[in-house]
Amino acid sequence: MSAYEPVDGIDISWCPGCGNFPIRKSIISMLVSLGSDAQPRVVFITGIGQAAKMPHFLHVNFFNGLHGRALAVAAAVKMANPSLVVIAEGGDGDMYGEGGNHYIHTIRRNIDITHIVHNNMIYGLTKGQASPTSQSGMITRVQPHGVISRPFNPLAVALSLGATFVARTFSGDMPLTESVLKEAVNHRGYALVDVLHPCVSFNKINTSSWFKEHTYSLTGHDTSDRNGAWRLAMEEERLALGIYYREEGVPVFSDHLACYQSDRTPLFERRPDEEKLKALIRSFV
Amino acid sequence: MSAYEPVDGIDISWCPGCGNFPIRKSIISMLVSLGSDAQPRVVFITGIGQAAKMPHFLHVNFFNGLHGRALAVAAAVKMANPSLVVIAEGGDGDMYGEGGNHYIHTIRRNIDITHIVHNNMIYGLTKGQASPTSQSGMITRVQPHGVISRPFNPLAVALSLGATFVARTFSGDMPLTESVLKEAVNHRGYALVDVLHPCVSFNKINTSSWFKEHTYSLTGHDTSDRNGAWRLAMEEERLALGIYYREEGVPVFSDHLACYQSDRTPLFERRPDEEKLKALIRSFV
Amino acid sequence: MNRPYDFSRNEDISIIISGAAGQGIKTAESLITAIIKRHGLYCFSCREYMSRVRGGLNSTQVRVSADPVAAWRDGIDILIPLTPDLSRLDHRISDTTLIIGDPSLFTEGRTGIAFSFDEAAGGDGRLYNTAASGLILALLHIDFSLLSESLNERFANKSEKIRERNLTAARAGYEQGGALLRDGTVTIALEPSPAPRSRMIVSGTEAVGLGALAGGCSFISSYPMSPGTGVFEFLSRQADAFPLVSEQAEDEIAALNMALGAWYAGARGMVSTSGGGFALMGEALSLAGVTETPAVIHIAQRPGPATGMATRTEQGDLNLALHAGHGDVARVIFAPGNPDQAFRLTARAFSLADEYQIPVIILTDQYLVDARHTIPPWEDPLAGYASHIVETGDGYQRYRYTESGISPRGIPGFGRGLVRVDSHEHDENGRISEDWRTREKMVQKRMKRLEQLAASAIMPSSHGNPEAATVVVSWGSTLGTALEALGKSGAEQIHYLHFSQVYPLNPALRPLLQRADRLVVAENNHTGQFADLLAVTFGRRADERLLQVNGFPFSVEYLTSRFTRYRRPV
Amino acid sequence: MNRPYDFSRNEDISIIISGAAGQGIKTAESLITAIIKRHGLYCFSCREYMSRVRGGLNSTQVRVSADPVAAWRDGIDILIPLTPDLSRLDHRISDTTLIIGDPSLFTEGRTGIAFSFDEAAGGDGRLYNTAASGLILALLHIDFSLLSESLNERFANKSEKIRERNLTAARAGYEQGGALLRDGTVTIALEPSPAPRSRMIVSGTEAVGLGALAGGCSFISSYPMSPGTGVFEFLSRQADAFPLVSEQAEDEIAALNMALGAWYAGARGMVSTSGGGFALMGEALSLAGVTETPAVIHIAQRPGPATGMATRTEQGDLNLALHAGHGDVARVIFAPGNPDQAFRLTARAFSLADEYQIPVIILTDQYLVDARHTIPPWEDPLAGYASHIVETGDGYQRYRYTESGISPRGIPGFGRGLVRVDSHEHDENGRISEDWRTREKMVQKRMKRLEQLAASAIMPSSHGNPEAATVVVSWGSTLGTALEALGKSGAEQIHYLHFSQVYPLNPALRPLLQRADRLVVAENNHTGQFADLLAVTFGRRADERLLQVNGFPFSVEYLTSRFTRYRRPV
Ligand SMILES: Cc1ncc(C[n+]2csc(CCOP(=O)(O)OP(=O)(O)O)c2C)c(N)n1
Ligand SMILES: Cc1ncc(C[n+]2csc(CCOP(=O)(O)OP(=O)(O)O)c2C)c(N)n1
Ligand code: SF4
Ligand code: SF4
Ligand SMILES: [Mg+2]
Ligand SMILES: [Mg+2]
Repeated sequence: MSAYEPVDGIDISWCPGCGNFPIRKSIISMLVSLGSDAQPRVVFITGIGQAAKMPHFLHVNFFNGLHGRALAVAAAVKMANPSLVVIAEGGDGDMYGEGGNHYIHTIRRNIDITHIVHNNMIYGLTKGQASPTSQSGMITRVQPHGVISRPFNPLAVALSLGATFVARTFSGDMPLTESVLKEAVNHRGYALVDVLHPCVSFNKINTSSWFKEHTYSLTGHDTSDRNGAWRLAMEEERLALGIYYREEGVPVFSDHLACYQSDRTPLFERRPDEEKLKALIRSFV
Repeated sequence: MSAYEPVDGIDISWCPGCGNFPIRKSIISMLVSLGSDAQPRVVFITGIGQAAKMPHFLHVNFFNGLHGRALAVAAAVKMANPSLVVIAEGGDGDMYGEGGNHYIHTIRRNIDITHIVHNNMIYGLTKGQASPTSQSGMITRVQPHGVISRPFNPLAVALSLGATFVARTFSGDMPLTESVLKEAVNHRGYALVDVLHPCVSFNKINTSSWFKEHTYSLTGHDTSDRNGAWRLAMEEERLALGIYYREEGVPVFSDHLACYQSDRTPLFERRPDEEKLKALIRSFV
Repeated sequence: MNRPYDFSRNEDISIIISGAAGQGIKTAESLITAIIKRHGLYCFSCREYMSRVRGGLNSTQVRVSADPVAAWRDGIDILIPLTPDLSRLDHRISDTTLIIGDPSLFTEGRTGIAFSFDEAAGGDGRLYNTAASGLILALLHIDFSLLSESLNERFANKSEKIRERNLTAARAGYEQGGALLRDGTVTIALEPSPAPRSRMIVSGTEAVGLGALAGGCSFISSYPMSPGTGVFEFLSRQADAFPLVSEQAEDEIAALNMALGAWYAGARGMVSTSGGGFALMGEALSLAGVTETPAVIHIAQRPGPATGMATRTEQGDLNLALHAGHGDVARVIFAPGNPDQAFRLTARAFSLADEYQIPVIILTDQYLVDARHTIPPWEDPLAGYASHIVETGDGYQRYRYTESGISPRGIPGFGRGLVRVDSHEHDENGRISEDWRTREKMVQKRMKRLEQLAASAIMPSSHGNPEAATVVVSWGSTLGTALEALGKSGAEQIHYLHFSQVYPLNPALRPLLQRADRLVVAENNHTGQFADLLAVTFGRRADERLLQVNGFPFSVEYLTSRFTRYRRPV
Repeated sequence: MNRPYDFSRNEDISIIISGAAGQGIKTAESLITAIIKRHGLYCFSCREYMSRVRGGLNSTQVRVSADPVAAWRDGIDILIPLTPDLSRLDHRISDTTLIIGDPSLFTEGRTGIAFSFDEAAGGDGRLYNTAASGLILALLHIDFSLLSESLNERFANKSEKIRERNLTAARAGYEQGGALLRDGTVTIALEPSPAPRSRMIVSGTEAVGLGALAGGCSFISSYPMSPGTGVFEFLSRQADAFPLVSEQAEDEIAALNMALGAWYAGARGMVSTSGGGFALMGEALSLAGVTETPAVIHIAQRPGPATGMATRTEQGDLNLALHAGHGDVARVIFAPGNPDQAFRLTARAFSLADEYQIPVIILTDQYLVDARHTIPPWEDPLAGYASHIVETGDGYQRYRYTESGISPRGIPGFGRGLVRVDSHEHDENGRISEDWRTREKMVQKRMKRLEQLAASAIMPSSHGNPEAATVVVSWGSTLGTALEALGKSGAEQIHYLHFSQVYPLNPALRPLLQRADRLVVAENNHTGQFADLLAVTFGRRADERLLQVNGFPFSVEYLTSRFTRYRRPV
């Protein structure tokens, strides 16, 4: 058992057969690849939902906050201490619904975090209402006449906002998920990994076999072609799996922050500068 | 003076020389094109900001609500009474910043409203902080070391989410603005018109002449080509003006609503059905 | 033969079915309560469950009686554990509790009757609940035909095979139950009567939903949040039969802003949420205040702060409901005590909101929304319905000064006038104003209606002895439990007041409180929020606060033991 | 010759400069107050302005005195209207007001001295303010060299031409002012002294910002909202000199969630907003509560509801600050009375937040943040600084039960332990818990610290006669005005208490309030929110509430006239 798995017997509260289990395994494998030395620096920031419970089932630092708000917290954690490995994780409702505004603006910041979204196209924890990625026409308890809105397209939006790492995987394809997650966590900059997965309890349309039939793995795709990536993201018949787009070497948020220009020490190790403060006060005399 | 202009002397509180004045004229011309018969059915829903004060300077129905929330109100107004002509209007901070989540989800609804965003790339009313569309590096009172985030790309996002009418104009080009607004208000479905305009008081970079130098009018562009439109929207050097994309005939939100399937009467003219209610209550016995 | 379990002198039987999420406890609850009622007995049921979709340990209580029963009991007479796990129930099991299930549970002095759900269900885990239902109904002397009919109805759309398997499991349970009665192991003697048969079984959720329809609700926008989601789901299902738009908002902020937009356009909008969702609606509530736009807000409370306990109960959001929003906002807060009040007050919420142009909040909680009561059906549900929208003429002024502070409310598209609604301080025309005299007048105008609202506020219902030295006060979902405890502790020494309207409070209340030698306030929160409200309104501080914050409602046992102490003079 | 205006017996001169937004009134204010202080007089200044960038009618008050002065006066001694429009000032002009400006204003019994700003400014509208500054400083007998030095400093980076034109306009104004003194039209006799020269001139905004730095603030995330934006701008400007991250959030919800993230990672985060922005932060405040994460929240109040009056003042958000968030959240609320308190309390807010792991709210208002006071500089600003973060070891438990309820706070990346922070009800390890006993213990744990916080709460400052039958209470920005009114109305009959900490309240207060024969609470809101808090906390209801909601602060005149009535026995 790896350092990233809880030692005490943890009762994982997901439904048997849920796609969250293989995602968890893939995440552990990603974490193991960071080495156990990294452990004290690895921080999960999550919202609320089935997906967002993930860090409770790992052996990691975590801040399990509010539904929809993980990205705001994650961004600040990274700003306050750029040496942390920050992973924001949650469901499609969490991240693209309640958290939609943070989604679009966190991408704009190009903050160096890994963003894992469990996309089961449904609200799981609240028992089966439409999520932003639910397909039009889907019948749910709140949409008994079918979902009206068009599904949210997280990848196309991320590409539109200049994201430098945009990927999609499927929980059932663990080797792909693992490898994409590892690339994402090593990417310097905001990295989106949208992980499709079945919700066996509530999503009776997008089942495991539906995903198998409606996805394909990217091969020979030029990951430096943003427009090509966008066209892929806009495909509706079948969803491509893999890395859609990546761009290395773009400065990240903390590269621009004045307080880190000459000194990379995290904020918690610093004290206010007494002399400067006194001088500032004196400037009001 | 048209029916859409206030009869009493209104003190327009914008700064002299502001781009909001020509936008107002273009809007009046758009309204006039609807005919004065339409007036009681025309409703402006706005947020807070300089742009959002617009309906106070017109002779129209309005709901001038909260900063960032106009789209949510507008969507509901249209749902409650599809026979109204609903125009949501506000600034770039209002609509893309505080209101970002409503922006992305209102587009998904394809609700039949016209969305006019005054994009001056700055927060005007609060005296000059960065807006989501401010250019990177811009110095402001809150960003004394320059804006870090990449600018928000409203058009590319709208296109990514399947918007059926996406346009951009410039306040200084009134003929274009008028014609685009008229097309937008006649479009059946969600229509975005992002109107670039100078803020003479706070945006010293994106001035009127900057806009003239950095924009060009679209000619010969195929407005049915979503991908082409997206590529245009992603251009950074110069901003194209005109209609980027349009698609007619896509069902709008209210087409799907059960309560309007056999009866288009607005909700305010309907009464709960007593017999059905009694039957429903009896079903619990 | 097993030890005899004699429940023949019980006024009611408290049956608990427990098991993991996904084992269909809720289905069993709705199945058997409907049948018990058809048989001619009253029942009350309520669930307590974990925030997960599968696994864990949940339970439902079904109290059955020949008389109306409407409260949560800690005590368990018959416990039916579908999984052999009593960890979350241990403190409620006593030596009179009959456990029917896996014999491995009969330890630590616990006794019971061995029963294999697996066997009865033919090895099919999905049928344990049906077998349990058969067992319970047999013990209650209910004819099997009632059960088989119900099952056939429920599974009408399913395959023959599914129907059959359910019937078989039900019969297996039923037969074992019957055997226990016949051999005298268990004795139960509840006399059925015709009265319950013409009653409804209704949950708090359904009552709020039906009340909304009776109030003319034509618009609901919400964001799912337990335990408020049920009302949203209920109304969404009615969107074809009634003129009703239901829309899942992208977040709670949008939800309330949408509801305001709907009212502005002449519809009657509502939102349903819980405390955490409502915490995001404060600014929009404030908007309703300044724009004088009506709104109906259902808050089904759960324990906070933040995510807290998503599926548990508490009355901890009263202060938030009272003070949410910045600036002064007139509002009304109802807190129904049971499904009947929930129906009436929700309907009334729409009338009041419309008439006074204010937000009206309905404060329930998980306990109330999930509990199911046996109550008479509502006759003439639209009796209170009226609309106050006016047709506008030229020169219409949305905020015209009037005696009452309430200006006639027009809507766009109905009449020749323009309807200008504004979130800034504004003049009578709805134009932004920075004139300080206008400001003062407008604040007065908006707040003046509170006087009228207070003067006509619903008085608390009064029980026990109106002369008693001890006055016990409670509000909202605590009603049934407090009433039962009152009966059990001897009502002579207590004057009990139940508040179903918690704000504003009627000034006529003052003498009622003032005359108390001992004022006790019982509520499901940590600080005594309603006790505080009484103190600030009437200057009378509670002498004692009965508080509880463990995620459960008050039990009849707890309140009875407390009330019993008030037999002693103050 | 004009009518003689003799101000020689005035203790202070109240000068008002009025004009349209964009005419540089604020610049004139900061220019002349700095010079007046350098000259050796005290001053107090404050603006009132419309919510627009250009046009409209704004004004700034500069009170000048040989003694410290710290309050808003309605009365105007000298009025300098840069535009001939007095519409918004008419009620403040009396027959002793000297108007210097366009003679068209000398109607309706008003008199004054004709002065053409346009002429003095050489026809350049941007220089009216400089000309007015020259005029005012001349009337105050201040040497022109102080003005020319200041102008040269201010325009050091501008072209020679700009500097010259400013100096010319200043001189033109100065000479006319001097002439009025020389020919005896105006008499002013304020004696300068050295004391003011070593003082600072600081606004509430600057004081909060400096206090934040003294409290070790290393992170600010906010969304612009008047009048809270100033602090955000102030701290953003310090982000290179101090270890400080400043980020404009996409909305207020993000702002507070970011601040919590920053504290979680070991920084000291703050947000600055107004009531409407704070109304969106309730859920995040609740998150701070359940996760025991510190936070510092500055709310600069303005009149609500909703957009209300964006640039005006009110004390209407106390109730919201007290009750925001769902569930029980321990918090502290400071309400500084002036910039000096604003500095000290903001610094203290960071220490308290860190030590007690709670959100601390600083409640100011437009009046306080915009007002500029002449006060001694703060020595030893970091004296109160301490950090309570611990290095974690293996098996670290974020929520370990302790006597005080406060667990040692670790942060990720400092020590070998893991820091698990959770928004659900949780156990000592930060794991989700649905155990009801854990729930009860955790609620106790989180709320217990309120006792300690109350016991150590800052007592109100006490003024006037501690034996007086009338006790007058006020809080926050009303301090200076109340003190001046107290002095003017005769302090013998009043015991005045000013609260700079409004929550929790120190239990030691009870006798102070109880002994009052007449308890008067003065506050800038509609209902008397602090009076309510006193009633609910101590059971002592105010006998009289002095309230005002017109967008202006209390004036010295108003409070003086009210206080004067308390000379009569109760
Ligand atoms: C402010 C707020 N609104 C609503 C909720 C209720 N809620 C909890 S989880 C959830 C949605 C879960 O869906 P998703 O994010 O897709 O996660 P999943 O369970 O499907 O993994 C909602 C609406 C909440 N906790 N907080
Ligand atoms: C909830 C809330 N947050 C902040 C504000 C303050 N505010 C008013 S207008 C505005 C931004 C204005 O910028 P923009 O929307 O671009 O409009 P402009 O003035 O540039 O036309 C802000 C932040 C507010 N009114 N409400
Ligand atoms: S509800 Fe769906 S997503 Fe949640 S654990 Fe169960 S199967 Fe997985
Ligand atoms: S501040 Fe800018 S946007 Fe606002 S009115 Fe003035 S010039 Fe126009
Ligand atoms: Mg989901
Ligand atoms: Mg703008």
